[in-house]
Amino acid sequence: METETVVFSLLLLPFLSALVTLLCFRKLGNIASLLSVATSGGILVFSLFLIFNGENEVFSWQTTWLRMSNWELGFGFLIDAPARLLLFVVSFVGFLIHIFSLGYMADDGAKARYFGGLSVFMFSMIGITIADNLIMIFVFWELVGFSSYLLIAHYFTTEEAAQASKKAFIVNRVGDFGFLIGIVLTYWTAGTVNLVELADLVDFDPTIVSTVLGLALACGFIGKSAQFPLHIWLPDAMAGPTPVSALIHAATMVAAGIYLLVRIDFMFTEQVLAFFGILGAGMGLYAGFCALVQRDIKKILAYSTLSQLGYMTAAFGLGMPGIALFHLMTHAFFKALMFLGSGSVIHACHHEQDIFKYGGLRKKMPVTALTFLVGVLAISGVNFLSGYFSKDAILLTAYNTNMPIFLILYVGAILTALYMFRLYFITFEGESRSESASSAHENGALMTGPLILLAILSIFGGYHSLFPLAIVEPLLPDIELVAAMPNHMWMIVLGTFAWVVGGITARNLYGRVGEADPLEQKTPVFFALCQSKLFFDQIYGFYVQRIQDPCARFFEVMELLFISGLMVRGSAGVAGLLALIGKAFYVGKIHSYSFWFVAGTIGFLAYAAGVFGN
Amino acid sequence: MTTDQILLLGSIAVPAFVSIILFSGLGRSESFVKNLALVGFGFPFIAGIVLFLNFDGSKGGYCFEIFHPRMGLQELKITFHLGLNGVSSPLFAMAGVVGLAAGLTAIHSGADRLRLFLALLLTMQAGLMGLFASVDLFFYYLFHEFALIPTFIMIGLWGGRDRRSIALEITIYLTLGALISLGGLVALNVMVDAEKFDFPSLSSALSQFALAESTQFKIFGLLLFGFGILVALFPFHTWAAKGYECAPTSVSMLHAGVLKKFGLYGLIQIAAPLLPEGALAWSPYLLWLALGNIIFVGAVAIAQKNLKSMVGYGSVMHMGYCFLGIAVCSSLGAGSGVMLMVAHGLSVSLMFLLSTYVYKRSGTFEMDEMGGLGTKTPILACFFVAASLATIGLPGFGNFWGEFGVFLSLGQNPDHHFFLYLAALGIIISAIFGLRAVARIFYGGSSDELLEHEKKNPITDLSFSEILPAGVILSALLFLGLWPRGISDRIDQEINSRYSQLSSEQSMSLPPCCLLDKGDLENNQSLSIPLEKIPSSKPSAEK
Amino acid sequence: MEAFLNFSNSNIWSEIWPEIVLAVGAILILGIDLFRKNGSSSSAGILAIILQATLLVVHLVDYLVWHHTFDRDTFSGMLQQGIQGDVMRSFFLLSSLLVSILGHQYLKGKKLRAGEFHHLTMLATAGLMLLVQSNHFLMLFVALETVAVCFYTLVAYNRNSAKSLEAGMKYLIFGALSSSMLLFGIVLLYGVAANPEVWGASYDNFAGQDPLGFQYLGNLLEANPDHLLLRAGVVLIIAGIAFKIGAAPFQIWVPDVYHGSPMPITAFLAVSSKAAGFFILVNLVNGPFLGMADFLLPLFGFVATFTIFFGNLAACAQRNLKRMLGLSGVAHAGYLLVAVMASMHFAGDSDRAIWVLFFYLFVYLFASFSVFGVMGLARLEDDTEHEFSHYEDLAKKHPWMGFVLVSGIGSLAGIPPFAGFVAKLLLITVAYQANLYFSLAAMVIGVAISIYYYFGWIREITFHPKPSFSDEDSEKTKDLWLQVTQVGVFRFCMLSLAIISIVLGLWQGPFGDAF
Amino acid sequence: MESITPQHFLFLAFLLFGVGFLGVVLRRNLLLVLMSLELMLNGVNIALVSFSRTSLNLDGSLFVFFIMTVAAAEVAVGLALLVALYKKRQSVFSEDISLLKN
Amino acid sequence: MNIVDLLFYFFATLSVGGGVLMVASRHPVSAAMFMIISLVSVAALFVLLEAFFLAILQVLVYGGAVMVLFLFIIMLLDVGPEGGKVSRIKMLSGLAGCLSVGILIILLLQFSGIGEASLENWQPIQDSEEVVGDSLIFSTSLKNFGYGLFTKYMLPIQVAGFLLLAAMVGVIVLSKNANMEKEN
Repeated sequence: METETVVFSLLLLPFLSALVTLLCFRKLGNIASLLSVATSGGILVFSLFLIFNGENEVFSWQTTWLRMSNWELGFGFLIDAPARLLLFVVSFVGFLIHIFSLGYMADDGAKARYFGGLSVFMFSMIGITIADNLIMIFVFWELVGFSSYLLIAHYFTTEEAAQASKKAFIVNRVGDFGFLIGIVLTYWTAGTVNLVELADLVDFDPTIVSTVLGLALACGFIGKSAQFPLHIWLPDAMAGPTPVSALIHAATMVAAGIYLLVRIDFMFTEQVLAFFGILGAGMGLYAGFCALVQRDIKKILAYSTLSQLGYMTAAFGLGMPGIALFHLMTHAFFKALMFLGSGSVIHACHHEQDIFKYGGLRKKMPVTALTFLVGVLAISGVNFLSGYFSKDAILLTAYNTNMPIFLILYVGAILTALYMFRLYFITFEGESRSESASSAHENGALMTGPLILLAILSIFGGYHSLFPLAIVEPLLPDIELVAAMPNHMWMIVLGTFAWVVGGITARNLYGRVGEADPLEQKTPVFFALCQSKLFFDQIYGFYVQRIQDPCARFFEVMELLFISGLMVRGSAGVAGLLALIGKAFYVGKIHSYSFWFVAGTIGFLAYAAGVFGN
Repeated sequence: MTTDQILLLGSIAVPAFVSIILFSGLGRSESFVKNLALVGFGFPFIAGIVLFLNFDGSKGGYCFEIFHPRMGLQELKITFHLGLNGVSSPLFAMAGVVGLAAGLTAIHSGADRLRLFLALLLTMQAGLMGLFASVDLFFYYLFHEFALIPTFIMIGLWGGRDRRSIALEITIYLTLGALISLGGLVALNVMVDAEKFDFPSLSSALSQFALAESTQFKIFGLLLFGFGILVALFPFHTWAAKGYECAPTSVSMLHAGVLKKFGLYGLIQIAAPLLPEGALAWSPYLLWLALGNIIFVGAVAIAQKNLKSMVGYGSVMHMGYCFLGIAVCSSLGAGSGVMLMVAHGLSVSLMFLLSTYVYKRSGTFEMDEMGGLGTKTPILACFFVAASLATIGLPGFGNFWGEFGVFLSLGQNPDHHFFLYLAALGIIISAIFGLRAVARIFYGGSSDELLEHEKKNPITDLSFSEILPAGVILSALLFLGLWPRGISDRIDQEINSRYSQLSSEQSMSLPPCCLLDKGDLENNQSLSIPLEKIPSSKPSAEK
Repeated sequence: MEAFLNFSNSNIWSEIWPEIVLAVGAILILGIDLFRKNGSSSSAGILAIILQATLLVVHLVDYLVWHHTFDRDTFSGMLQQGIQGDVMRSFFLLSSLLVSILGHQYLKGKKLRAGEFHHLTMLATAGLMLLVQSNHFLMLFVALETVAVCFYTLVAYNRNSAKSLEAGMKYLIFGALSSSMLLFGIVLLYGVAANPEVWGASYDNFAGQDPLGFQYLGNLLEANPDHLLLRAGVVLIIAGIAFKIGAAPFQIWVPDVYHGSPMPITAFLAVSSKAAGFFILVNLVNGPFLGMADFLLPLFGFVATFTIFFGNLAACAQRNLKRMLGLSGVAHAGYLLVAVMASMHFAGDSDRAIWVLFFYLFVYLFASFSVFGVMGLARLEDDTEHEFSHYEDLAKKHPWMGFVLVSGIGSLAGIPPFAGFVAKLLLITVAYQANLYFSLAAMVIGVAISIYYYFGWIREITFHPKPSFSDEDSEKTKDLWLQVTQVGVFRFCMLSLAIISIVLGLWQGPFGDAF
Repeated sequence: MESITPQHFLFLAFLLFGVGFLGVVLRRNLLLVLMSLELMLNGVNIALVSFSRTSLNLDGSLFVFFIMTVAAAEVAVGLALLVALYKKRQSVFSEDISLLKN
Repeated sequence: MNIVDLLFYFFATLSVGGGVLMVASRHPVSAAMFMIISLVSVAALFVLLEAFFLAILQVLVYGGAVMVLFLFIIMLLDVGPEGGKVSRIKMLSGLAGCLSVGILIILLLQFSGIGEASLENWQPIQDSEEVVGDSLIFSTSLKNFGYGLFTKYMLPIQVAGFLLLAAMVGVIVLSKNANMEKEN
């Protein structure tokens, strides 16, 4: 098989699936869901073919998509090492989540729309992965945003989902605004947006890159990966179905921001990288505090995602893109696992999402509880689980290169353990605190199967040598760098200390809780501060309600008053007034009319006499 | 005469002829009228598509030319000259597509005095096809007027609230615009000593005796403001939203979608290439005005609560991008402007069509009185979401390429970067009002008013006759979005030759990669000259 | 005696045969009318129509087929004849034919005597024809006054109506006032021309010249463009003509007189009288006054601008349609003045602008007669009080009337398919060529304003007055309109006017390349 | 005629013309307005005759002949109109004859 | 100052004075009388200018025909003096009229001072001279007058005939009894 045929099939398969679903199976949800799952299976097959067929070589293929004046845009593919990694993550996790969705969405009324949306997502995500130029990435970037919009709005009859979907799209657009400008500036400074050519060009003339350019390009990443200050959309996006959260808002799409950074890492100057370091570390800490006080199981996971994305960003900022990708991969496993676990819980508890309404689920849902615990341990960095390797690599790098960032990240690590164990204890331990929790029971194999698979990956995913070389190739250089760093032992101690402290504190605090949050009772001020999320939602609300909408109304008033009013109506009014004056001359009396003749004659004669200066 | 020429002439003559038949009152039965009208709208559609596909731009210039020197005022060197070139053929096809959709909508609209309505609409269609097919500038203007005047009558007869006063206001406003642009065209006619009053003759005459810069400045100014009023350039845009809100759907579709492109077409195809120095001199002012369209009108669109006026303001807002494309005075900007014109014509007419569908179901255009329609009318919701996203420039729809190209062209000149930053804000603004509308109409729960309305009028999803026009337009939009080369190659060929004068002045700011051979990059060791020393005058076009 | 013979030989009466036929015909009609004491006077009308139609055809054949196109002086310099004069002659013949047709319809409705009406119309037309050919101020004055005296009576022809009489009175007083101004102007020119030395004008070769003839005065003015007395004479003459064409500030009489006159006479005034005024003006400014072009242009510019704005703005506020048409006619006079200015600018190649003026006048003729013709069909209590509301939904009730009326209004407004658009286009072109940018701008704004009232009228005619969903009681209002279906000739004429308006808009034929 | 120059006559003509104009403007009685118009024409006549005399050119004098004819005709029509109007309106004052107005 | 000058000033004063009084007089009959005075003095001025034929015509046409016609009509209509009290508005408009016409007259008079006429002596009339070409020589004799009218001004004189015809027809139209027409 020709490689480009495979690539095209890979790209078009989900697109066609979505199209067919839209056109034919709108009312036939079951067929649509099966089609979609089959599609994701197909994607997995094609992806694996691509990963293993290429003999670790870079595959690229190109055709002209658009030619306008001196701007020529290629439609092309670039399948190199990072692309293979992401392709694996996307297709594998995607496949599992498709299967999970079969169970989770079994009795949903709009299955066709849901699975169609998933197919659109797969299409655009694969597009980002294999695109070979920035404009193409931007195209799929926007399409990913669109599918995210579509899936968040799945339960569009609820006000929450309607608002959340809108918010997600618009906030992403704000990021894209910068990204777009970045692309335009890149084009006019470098003359190309093709990644390979760009890399060569930067290599040849490093003065092309500049801080401003880097920051502009980074805007796209900030929006999509929900980094400060555009992080507000992600928690709200949890209004969508849980598998969607797992796939899009945890494992793949938000990680695409990191992937973008990795793809264009040659475009960033030292300053930009430093900025990323601080940005990521801050995000890790901030999201940790926010997660600590959430009651909604999905929101906790969402903030945890934010925090882990912060780690990846920090890793990238510290100059270790491989490590960032590594964490991306492991995070995809355990975060998808936990989201799916939470989905399983939610599904079992009749869409109850408040963790304080759960309790004691371990006995009722043993598989879910166990796999969830694996996820918790992995993310907390328990030794020799997948999260341990990637996270400790980040911490070690920070420890050796940048102490302040390390300190922030380390506090974040303790917090991670704390809130993850909090989630586990409140949900699965103790007594059932509500009707729905007490009547919960384990879900079917369609849902537990992916959980188990992901749990296994979460345990062993950190051993990069277990993976085929074709997948983990991009990680190796940086992993070797980290392996060569000093202070390994010290880091093991510190890491262990972090998760142990977090776990024990959580056990003490949350081991036996009622309907109320014990932290709120003990330190109300701290709790309130965390709950406020540093007032970002309020600031955005304030912006929309007090700045944007009044501004729009102000412009509308200006339009009515000055343009439509003063300019148009005003000139019409002046004309009307003059018309009335003109009309008023017609009084019908001969002697008043004769004044016109006198005046005219005087005027003419005066003109002849040169009174007007001719 | 070849088949293609017959198609070209027929696309004007058939609707005109059908409209005369309808005016004259032949044939009583309603089905006869409807079928005849369908023929009248179908022929331009087919002609548009066929000619679009048959168009061969490799020779450059005009194809399918029909020339008749004795028709027209000899005195003013006016001749009857039809033909299509790379810029007009996509627009011509677009006019056919939108015309068919508008025609289908009108045929099924159930308006009273349907015969008259269809006759007027067909007159408009004939004018629109003629407009883009004219090579002669006078006939270009004349056809525009043929399309414009039925608009006033149709707004006056079948419009919504305040139709009489709005019809009057629009008429005066647009007549002023048309007169000013006529003044500009006359100035061109008088000042240029050309053999004929069409673009090729004018440009060959100008290439020998160029006009003085001050003259160019004046004439371009006349054309700019005349056309600007017709295209709703800020601050002359107030008629647009008001008029579209009031006009019957098919009229809004044809006017906002196609007729409004008249002015932009004139600026891109005629004014800027013929008066390059004038265009350059006006460019700074035009940039600001276009920004006014994008930011100011965009903000006004956010504040709208009425769906149709929101769509109206939105369409005005997007016109700003086309103006930006013109203002940058480069072939990239102009070409992207044309692409955006085509896509915008399709998307905005789709939006008007869909908002009327919404109105039919909800009985109101007030967005606060809707909500939750998505569960009741999923197909409509699907179309509406697609149309909104197309309007706000989502990739996959044609609008994206146009907008992106305009942004790209703004990046070319560092002086324009400021405008790039502000203009790009438009993608956020349009997302805000577009998605807000979707959320208000289709998401959430139904409002009390809607429930009340539903009791009397049960809400049904789109019927086949409603899907058909929307589907035609949407598929055209998708075609543009997925395969932009389909039109960009034609536009590019034509625009590049037209804008050669303008772009030669700007080759200085070409990016380094365009100045380098790709081969040099690969073995960059052999390249010893520093970048700065590469002569900047090396043209980029010779690829 | 020899000199007498010389003079007599130069008086080739056959050169003015159309005028003679008209005058003799007028007397004939009067005579027939005298002998038919109480019979219906329609025979006079029919005779007049046939006579004028025949005359028009013969005249057209005469100058189009036999090509008397060279310019020649006749009647010892009283007249100058040529192609332009011939075109204007056919213009006046056509116009008076249409007045007779309209008048025929009108007089039957009003039960007024027809003989005198047609007599006066034909005399006035003969006078107008001589007027535009005159090459001598005395001839000009006498012809002008003949026309004026005919018009005084015609305006007041409906003597049962106080309004008509009042209009006649106003027209008479202002007409006399303006003609005395014109006269004074002529006298001042004569005074200087007859004896330049006395008045300090430099011209030596004046012996044997005719001091009232255009040629001599042209030379004199060219030699003395700064002479104050001459300037005073020129502006007074222009003031007198400005009255005729209704140019500001001598426009004030227009709406009142239009308002009170019988409908056919309103049309006659609007078309023929104005056209004659313009033709004289063009003749003067391109003949004797050409030397003063630099002096006159600013004055004309001001007058044109003022006229355009006054006419259009005042027309906006009118509810009475006859008054509105009068004021819009004022505005048209302003546009035409721009053409006159353009013709002065071309100095030497003024024909272009003059032909544009002709075309405009012809278009104006067709349009005005369409409008006034249909208006004359309204069966109102008081036929001077036409209001917008009387025209509600006319197009639906009587499609052909609506069509004729809309084509007329459209042509006046300058909407494309109609000839008015081409006329305005040509006007804009010549104005641009003559660099009259300021007047051009005024014209454009004026046209835009004029859309307000023209379109307002069209709106009444075509747009259904009530919202389409509640159309009851449209039959309640009484139909004001005569059923003129049986009057085939009238309907035919009206429809052909409308069709000519459209055809001229699309194909200008000889006008397109005649110049 | 030694010290009387053509200017004197012109001066007189202007005065008469002006006085006539004054009558047209001031008087409300239409009869008097008509008379004033005659006065204006008389002013013109004086100027004409004096011009004719100073230049020894007969055209001016002939012109006077025509002016008189026209004046007589105008007066005849004007008075007939006035009488007809008087029958309708019972007045010859201009403020009473103002049906035609806005 | 010789007698001719004196006569000129006398008649000039009389004609202008008559005019002013005519305009100012309240009763139409007295106005007509003043008018006659003015017209006759104009005739006298014609005599001074040696245009005897025109002087006679002036008296016949104006004094004889026109003014008699006026008087007839005044009597027929029995028009009284202009009505009643002078309101403030009338005063104001009268004042404005006087003012504006005053300006007009002043402006006009300015023109009469133009050129500094160089004519010292009035050229004598040469009655005997033959008519040559298009230019007619000023003459006191009727012969030249008639000659001019019937050669050069043949066409205008015919037109003037039609003008009188039109006026006649007009007067007939306007003064016919309205009711009679109705019967027809």
